[in-house]
Amino acid sequence: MKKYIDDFKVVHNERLNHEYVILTLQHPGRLPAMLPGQFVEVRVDNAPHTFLRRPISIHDVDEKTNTMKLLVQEVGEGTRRMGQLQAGDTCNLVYPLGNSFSLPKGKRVLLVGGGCGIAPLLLLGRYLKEQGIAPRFLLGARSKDGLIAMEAFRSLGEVFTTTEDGSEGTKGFVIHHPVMRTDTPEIDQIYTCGPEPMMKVLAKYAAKHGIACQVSLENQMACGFGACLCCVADTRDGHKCTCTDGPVFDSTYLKW
Amino acid sequence: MKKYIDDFKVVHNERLNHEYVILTLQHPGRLPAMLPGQFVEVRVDNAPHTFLRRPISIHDVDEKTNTMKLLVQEVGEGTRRMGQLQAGDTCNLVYPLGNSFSLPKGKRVLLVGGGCGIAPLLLLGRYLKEQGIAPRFLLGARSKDGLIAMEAFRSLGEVFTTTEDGSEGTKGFVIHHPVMRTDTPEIDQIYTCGPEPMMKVLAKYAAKHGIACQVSLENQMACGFGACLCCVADTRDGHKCTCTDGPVFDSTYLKW
Amino acid sequence: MVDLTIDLNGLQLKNPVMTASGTFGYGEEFMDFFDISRLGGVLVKGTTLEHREGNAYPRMAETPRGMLNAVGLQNKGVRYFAEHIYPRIKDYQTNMLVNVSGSTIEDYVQTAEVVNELDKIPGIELNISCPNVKEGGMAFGTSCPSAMAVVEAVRKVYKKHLMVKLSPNVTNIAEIGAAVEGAGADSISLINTLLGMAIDAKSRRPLLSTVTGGLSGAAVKPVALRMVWQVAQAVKVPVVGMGGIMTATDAIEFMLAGASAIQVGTANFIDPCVTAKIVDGLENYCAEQGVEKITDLVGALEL
Amino acid sequence: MVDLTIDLNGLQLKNPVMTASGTFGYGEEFMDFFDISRLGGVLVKGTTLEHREGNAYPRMAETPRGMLNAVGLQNKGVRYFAEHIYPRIKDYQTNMLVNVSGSTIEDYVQTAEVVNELDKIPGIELNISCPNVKEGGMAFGTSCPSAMAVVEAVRKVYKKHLMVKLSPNVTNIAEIGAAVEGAGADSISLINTLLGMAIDAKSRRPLLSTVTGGLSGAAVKPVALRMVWQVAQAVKVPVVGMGGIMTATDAIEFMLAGASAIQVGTANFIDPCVTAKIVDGLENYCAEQGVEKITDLVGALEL
Ligand SMILES: Cc1cc2nc3c(=O)[nH]c(=O)nc-3n(C[C@H](O)[C@H](O)[C@H](O)COP(=O)(O)OP(=O)(O)OC[C@H]3O[C@@H](n4cnc5c(N)ncnc54)[C@H](O)[C@@H]3O)c2cc1C
Ligand SMILES: Cc1cc2nc3c(=O)[nH]c(=O)nc-3n(C[C@H](O)[C@H](O)[C@H](O)COP(=O)(O)OP(=O)(O)OC[C@H]3O[C@@H](n4cnc5c(N)ncnc54)[C@H](O)[C@@H]3O)c2cc1C
Ligand SMILES: Cc1cc2nc3c(=O)[nH]c(=O)nc-3n(C[C@H](O)[C@H](O)[C@H](O)COP(=O)(O)O)c2cc1C
Ligand SMILES: Cc1cc2nc3c(=O)[nH]c(=O)nc-3n(C[C@H](O)[C@H](O)[C@H](O)COP(=O)(O)O)c2cc1C
Ligand code: FES
Ligand code: FES
Repeated sequence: MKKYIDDFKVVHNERLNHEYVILTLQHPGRLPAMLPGQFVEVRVDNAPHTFLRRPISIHDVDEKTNTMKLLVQEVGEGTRRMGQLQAGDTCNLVYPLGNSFSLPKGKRVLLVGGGCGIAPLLLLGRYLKEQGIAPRFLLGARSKDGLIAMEAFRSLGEVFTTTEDGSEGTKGFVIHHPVMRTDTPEIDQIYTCGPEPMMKVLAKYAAKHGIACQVSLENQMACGFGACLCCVADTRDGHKCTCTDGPVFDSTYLKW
Repeated sequence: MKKYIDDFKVVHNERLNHEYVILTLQHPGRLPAMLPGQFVEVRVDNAPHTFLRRPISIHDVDEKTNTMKLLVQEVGEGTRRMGQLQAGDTCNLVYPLGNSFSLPKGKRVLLVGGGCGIAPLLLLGRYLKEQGIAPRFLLGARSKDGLIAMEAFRSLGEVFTTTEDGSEGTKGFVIHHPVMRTDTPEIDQIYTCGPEPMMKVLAKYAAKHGIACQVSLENQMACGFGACLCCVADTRDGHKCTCTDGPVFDSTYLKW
Repeated sequence: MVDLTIDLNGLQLKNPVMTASGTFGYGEEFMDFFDISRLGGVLVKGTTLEHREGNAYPRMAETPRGMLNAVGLQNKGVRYFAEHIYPRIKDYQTNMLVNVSGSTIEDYVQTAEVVNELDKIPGIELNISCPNVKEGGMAFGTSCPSAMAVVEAVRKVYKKHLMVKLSPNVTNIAEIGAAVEGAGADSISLINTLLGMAIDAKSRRPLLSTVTGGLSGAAVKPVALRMVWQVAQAVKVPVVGMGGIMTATDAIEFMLAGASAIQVGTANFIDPCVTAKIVDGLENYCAEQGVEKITDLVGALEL
Repeated sequence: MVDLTIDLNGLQLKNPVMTASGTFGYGEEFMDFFDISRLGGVLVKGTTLEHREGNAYPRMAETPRGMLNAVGLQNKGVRYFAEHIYPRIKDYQTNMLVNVSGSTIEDYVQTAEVVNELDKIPGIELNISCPNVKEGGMAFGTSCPSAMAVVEAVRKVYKKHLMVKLSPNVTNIAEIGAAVEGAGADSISLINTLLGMAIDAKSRRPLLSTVTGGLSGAAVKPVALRMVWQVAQAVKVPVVGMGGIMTATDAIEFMLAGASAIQVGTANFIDPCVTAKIVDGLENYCAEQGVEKITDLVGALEL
């Protein structure tokens, strides 16, 4: 897919809570096609400690308004600066980057996310729905406050939740949710993005139950488009770049 | 004089033209005494290319409101960032730094400034007036647009101007102004701050006419308070720090 | 019209702007962003005799206006390059130079021999300065005898432009520059990365799998500029300067210090179009300053 | 309560935070900002046998998250120090250490002899690494024999704590560290500044009167950390780490890499209270991480 570098206009900054915002960014012209699972590299301006761009998943896309959404968790200076962007500001992106989630093996899909890893699952859900596949979401967080952007997910399909403290949904980790705790889970395909330990548990679970599983990895990226070879994941074919061969990998392809 | 480090509140940013602003900064408590010719070291936040603080002269002081004014010329990233500060923002200063202009040798004083070098002359003028000495200002610029903050100077005393293109005042450099072009200039003391070539011409002129002359120097400063020894000027006593022994020097003390 | 062309000891560049090895892939990754035929040259990825997997993850850590990398010369080996990649890139309208690395002199020689047969590759850059491999690499570039040995050996088999890339992790860079010139280098490029390290205070672990890695980016510019200046004074062959070049102004500083051409590395990650902007910026600078030929800037520092 | 004390091979520090020579004057300049008795130690300005005017103006240039200086050891000489400055500072409630420099071994020896007589000065830091002087300085610190020669000579006449400060401008820092340990150093501090250069593209002139100068500040941290780690593994005497420390987290990284204490230089210019904040930050980190004695952090990097 052709890659671009453009100044987007921030048209909205929706603050979800003290650590999450959703930025709506408008393309100056016509937004090119983008696939679920792809990401952008954000140039962070006015940030003395942020030298490189920051990779952020494409959370949602609206072709009618030529906008895309980014769901950003503020963890350091770069993401905090993004959280401070205001309508009217400019945001320079390199995009769209990476491969994408691919069509499911079967109609019964479960999209499992934790933390900011829920970001790419919204666009994926929308895409699946357009393909006539009803997405079901399983979203986990430490507590109720961490379950964000729920309405958007609910508008696309069924949403299950878990919280570690039990303040909402099932108490525990995503793996403890009833939808997974049967001997014959009604799942053909898992898509997951979130903390690595969570994804590893899911990959193991999927393997055990013969479920297909696509995971979206994070990695330390310097470029995001295949130029630096910094971002490798260990696969059955050796080192592969998370930014070009990924971020989405079949879980069985990874040396986990 | 005791030095401080404090967060000031920006209460006003007056834009004079495309390259000059006057910032009004309010002390969180009671502003300590500050002398004309002293300067502050401004910490520039959110500026990737600005590692060190930036020295800026104290332009004016208002003890009643515990505010000081800085006249800033935008020449690079640091000063441009200062020019973007808005009411409500915070600005961290180390202050007050440097020695100060000292009392004149005689009552007939002329305060000569060019560019952002006019900045310390306003506070000096106010100070002299309080001492019963009528300040006369001679301010030079490339053209009319460069003659800024004139009303403030006029409120304190007589103001002469020169512009290189003749668009206001006498055409030429400050040295070409009639007040200086007599055989017996009615000047006992020159105070000057501005481009070094200008100050050197004035120092020579002063020497020729037996006029006392205090010059305020700029220099590359890393600290501003005597810790790094980077900012030396060549004096009759060897290298002296512009930030502690200066910025104000008697022109005859310098090896010019 | 400003004349931006450079004759790099026989290698003709349409302008002094090249891309640094390991930061520009094989050029293909940048085609979407701009026309790479606008460049004076492209240094392709570090290439070794055999396939190398490179180091384990994590390989990158950000530092104050710089980054550390520990890629460790991941590549598919020179024969794969010759068979599969060369055909794809050989007709790019710029100088495609191969950056050659090895663990032994024999490795370097054999790799260079393979590249020597590739018609459209006008030169190699001998990387005797990679800090990210256990054997060879930087070790060759940190003493005069070993630097000379590898350059002499490759010189015997390699007939086209031989650029030698120096390590900055040395006491006396001018000495090494003079040694490789004596051993037959056609030009000298520098700097490779400075050996550095980063630690995560919370987990108390190194941020790179290899503990130490190579520092690049804006942070290293002052050191790079100094070394380019020192080497340019010590040798007669042209010098290619790099290390922290982010803008056209940076590039001009390197040329004033004595570089005949420059390479841009880390900056490509932040702005994939940066090299095209630098070409424009050089032209504008020359036009503004009344410089007719950019070669007039080389070593034009006024002391 | 966290135990922040450090026994630096006999030199008792109330905490590991010291200030780097040439960046903290004689401590007096900071008294308005905070109580310097909170510090583990203060390294006073580089001191030489005779009065030195230092280099011509300009002496400073800002670089990406760093700065170059070319002060060149301006000071009034050790006898002036002993007579006029020592009486003013001798009763500060912290370790006041004198940073000693020279052009010849004899200079170093004589300077150390004078300082040896000053009761309240518990040690010196031998600066064999100043890049900003024409003779001596860095030259001593860039080869093992010369480094050993100066340390051995000073060791003979200097009876108290002898810290030796290394230059980072070398191929093999571990080797030099081991050499000065063998020659009698009680502790080893590093890094001094990296040799760098800056140019004004417009005027085509160097930004420093000396053309090259010493690079310090955040930009050098990765290189400094790597060198501290390498030296800490090569020697048994305690290592004092510095180079780009701006925060308590940076300081902890140096301790994890093997530094028993740290020095803060350039950061003092940006925040004159930074060292007090680092002391607080070390204490908080230890409290949060359940570290009872800060010495537990020294070399605690997990590989
Ligand atoms: C393909 C991809 C997609 C991503 N999508 C999103 C998203 O949609 N929303 C979102 O909020 N975040 C996303 N991230 C993570 C995001 O890139 C990091 O949080 C961000 O780079 C941190 O930058 P910072 O300057 O705020 O923090 P820093 O100050 O750089 O670091 C703060 C903390 O985050 C860690 N960190 C820094 N960079 C990364 C990284 N690349 N991967 C993992 N940890 C890192 C650091 O080790 C440190 O502990 C994604 C990452 C990748 C690789
Ligand atoms: C004692 C003192 C008082 C000053 N008072 C004022 C004032 O009241 N108002 C005002 O606008 N400016 C004043 N200055 C100048 C001001 O400090 C510089 O313009 C500022 O540091 C430039 O920072 P920057 O980041 O905007 O530019 P940079 O990007 O750092 O530099 C832009 C250009 O300015 C030059 N420059 C940078 N720093 C200095 C410096 N310290 N001295 C001279 N040239 C420099 C650079 O060489 C470059 O050409 C004063 C300087 C000193 C030493
Ligand atoms: C990710 C990365 C990979 C690199 N790989 C190589 C390499 O394979 N061969 C080589 O000679 N230099 C390599 N380098 C060094 C660069 O070519 C260059 O010398 C260095 O980065 C300094 O330039 P810069 O500051 O502009 O990046 C690499 C640098 C980076 C950042
Ligand atoms: C302005 C300045 C002056 C210095 N003078 C000396 C000196 O006299 N003696 C010395 O050993 N080191 C001197 N140094 C080096 C520092 O002590 C320190 O080693 C170096 O700056 C790295 O630490 P930093 O990055 O925290 O500044 C000086 C550094 C600066 C910036
Ligand atoms: S981040 Fe550069 S190759 Fe993936
Ligand atoms: S600026 Fe540091 S001593 Fe003057």
